[in-house]
Amino acid sequence: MGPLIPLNIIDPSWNYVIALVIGLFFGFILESSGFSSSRKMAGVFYGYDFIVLKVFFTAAITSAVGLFYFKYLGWIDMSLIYINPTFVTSTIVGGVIMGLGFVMGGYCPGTSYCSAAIGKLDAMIFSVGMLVGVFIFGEFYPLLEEMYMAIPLGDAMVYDALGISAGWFLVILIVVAVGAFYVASLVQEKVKEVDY
Amino acid sequence: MKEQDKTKSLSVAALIFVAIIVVGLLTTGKPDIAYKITPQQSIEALGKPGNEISPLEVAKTVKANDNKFIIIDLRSPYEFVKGNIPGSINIPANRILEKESLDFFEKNATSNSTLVLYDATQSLATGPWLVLKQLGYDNIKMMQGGWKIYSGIDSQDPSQNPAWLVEIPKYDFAALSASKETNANKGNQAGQKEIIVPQRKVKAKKVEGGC
Amino acid sequence: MDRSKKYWNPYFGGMMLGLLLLLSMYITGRGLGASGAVKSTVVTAVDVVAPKHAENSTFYSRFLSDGKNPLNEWLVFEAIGLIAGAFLSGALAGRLKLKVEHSPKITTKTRLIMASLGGIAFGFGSQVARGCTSGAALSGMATLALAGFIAMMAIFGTAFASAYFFRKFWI
Amino acid sequence: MNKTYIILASVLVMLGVGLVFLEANPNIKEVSPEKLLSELNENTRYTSTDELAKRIIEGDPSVQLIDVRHKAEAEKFMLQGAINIPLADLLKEESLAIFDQDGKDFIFYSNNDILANQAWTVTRRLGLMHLHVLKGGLNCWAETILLPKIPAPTESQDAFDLYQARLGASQFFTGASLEVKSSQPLEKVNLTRKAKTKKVEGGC
Repeated sequence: MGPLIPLNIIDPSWNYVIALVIGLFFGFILESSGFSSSRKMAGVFYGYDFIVLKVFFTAAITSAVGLFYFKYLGWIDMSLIYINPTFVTSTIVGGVIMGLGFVMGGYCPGTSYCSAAIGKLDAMIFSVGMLVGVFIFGEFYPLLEEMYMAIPLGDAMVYDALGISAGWFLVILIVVAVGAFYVASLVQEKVKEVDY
Repeated sequence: MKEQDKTKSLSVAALIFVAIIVVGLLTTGKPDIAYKITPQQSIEALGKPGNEISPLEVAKTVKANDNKFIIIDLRSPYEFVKGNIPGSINIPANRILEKESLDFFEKNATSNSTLVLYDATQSLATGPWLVLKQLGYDNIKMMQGGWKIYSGIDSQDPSQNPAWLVEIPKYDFAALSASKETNANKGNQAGQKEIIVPQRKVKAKKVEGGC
Repeated sequence: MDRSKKYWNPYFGGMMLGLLLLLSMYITGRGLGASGAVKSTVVTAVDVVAPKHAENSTFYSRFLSDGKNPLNEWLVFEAIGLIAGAFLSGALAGRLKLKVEHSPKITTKTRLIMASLGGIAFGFGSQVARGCTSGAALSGMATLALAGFIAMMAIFGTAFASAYFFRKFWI
Repeated sequence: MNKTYIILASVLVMLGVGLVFLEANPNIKEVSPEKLLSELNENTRYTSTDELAKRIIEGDPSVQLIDVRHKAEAEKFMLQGAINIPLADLLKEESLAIFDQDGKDFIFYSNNDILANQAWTVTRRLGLMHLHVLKGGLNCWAETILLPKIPAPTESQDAFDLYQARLGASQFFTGASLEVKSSQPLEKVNLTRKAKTKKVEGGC
């Protein structure tokens, strides 16, 4: 029965050890997949390398499918899983800013740690930049609070919002992802290879 | 890309993933005992008359010895031997879903007979009765009052409400509680309640996650 | 192809990442995240440098209220593990090297400026959106949360839309 | 295209389609009949009237009383803080929303506890948690809390302690004065108290 720690099956004092181990694998997988190279990642926007799309979608689908099978099998209590609350405005605004940051910097927070760990100086600068960004947010939080709290939908689920069942939504997601992978492979053949 | 040609480890990982799910599906199969009616149907069935039978009627048929009912005693065997309704069968409440018991219910489900459940009190019988009802056994009734009332049925005062109608209020609760209104100490009126019904769950136990 | 190009098959990497995410949710009830550690670091730094200010700020005080050290947090340990794991993988594949990776069309200095601007934008955006690509988008999508899909579309939609203007930095 | 990818993609789609079919089977969330029965036979799902009185007096915020009697009866009298959900309306959406509160103990009550037990059985089957039944219902509430009986002088110290507690509760819920009944048990109260090993469960 899971999740193990919220249900006290594993003692919460193990929490940080587990965090460390999961982080270890997280870093290993990201780095091994090539998420430690900003130019490799930025390739998704210019069509010369679709690694971000492939890894990201495969991961989301694998865990979503696994999670819903676990739920069906009664192995996991979904009500104890943390679900990021939906605040429409702030998520869109934040997403747009992050999108710009992604194109400019070529990293996202997790991958910047990865790249910094193997010695990429730009990734280290990026990480420092993130600290500054968070600090700016902290300082201007009172001004942003209204936008930050706008349109709260709570733990909204995407399939509820679309009015279909989770199963059908997953099927659609899988088909879209497979289609995207296929299109990506076609595009990649056409685009001039970039050496990095 | 060259790395895309390396599919062996991917296939192995996918195979393991699928295998876990398949094994899970095979091991957590459907339960042996399944509900035959939905919760909504159970609620509707509870609203209909004919779920209960008065101990007087049971006593009558027992006296007449006409075997109209198959009477089942849900108490423990120890209590059962100390005294029971003549002709009753002992199936302790915690054993009604064992195979022999279910076979017994199954056998009698198709017959025209009526099964009557009783326990020490009706409260104790109502849960097991409702479980069986939800398993689709429709010819089962619970006896009002239970053994405690049945065993003293002869001393029933006909001018009073029958003692087995336990769900009838015995007191005027409002009047009993109302005397406080003359006092300064307030706080127990029906109208005073405050009800806040949240629409979404507030998950208290959940971990704080995300970024 | 030299040794440094020996990356995993991206689908295999994605699958492993998905399984890790699943494992993380199965054990701890939460997904993966990265920007939370940044937030904790900033909150700690502000608290050390200007404790009065941190106490008065509605933002920092939220994370300081219970007297716990904000660094002592799940996501911080995860980030430490992440760095160690990436180092390990880089070491095994022979990719450990101090360098600045950039397009031949731009100078190292330009690249570093862009990286710092990107970092600032990402740090700010991740706080606004309550999570970054891993915490909000990836973990959110895995649980099929609406927030995850909105975040994913906003991040990648903007990135694709604006990619044209930044092309000289990459290709 | 590599053949492996085609196979893997179709496996993935099949897994998704499998979920569609599995989701159509709603029984999985329900508590199995065996589990339901074994929980039915556990006494812990009952709350005694004394315990309830204590929790109400202490202002315990986790108590959520649910009156499952008919509307007409509930309009005349409900326990403090109770919500009326007649048994027939128990599975309506707005009723089920009430159970969506974490950290609450949901206590069903009726005049006796038969209706309450039925409400418990149906909602527990649905997989709802923290459900309880007020043992003896309102009739027991009246006998033990509103009109507590003086124990016989031969009864144990615990019985008198319980009576004292009930008198206090009675005063809280009815506003009745204490003085009339207290002369006899008072002497007992002054005795040195033993550590309670067994709790007296009085009344119904």
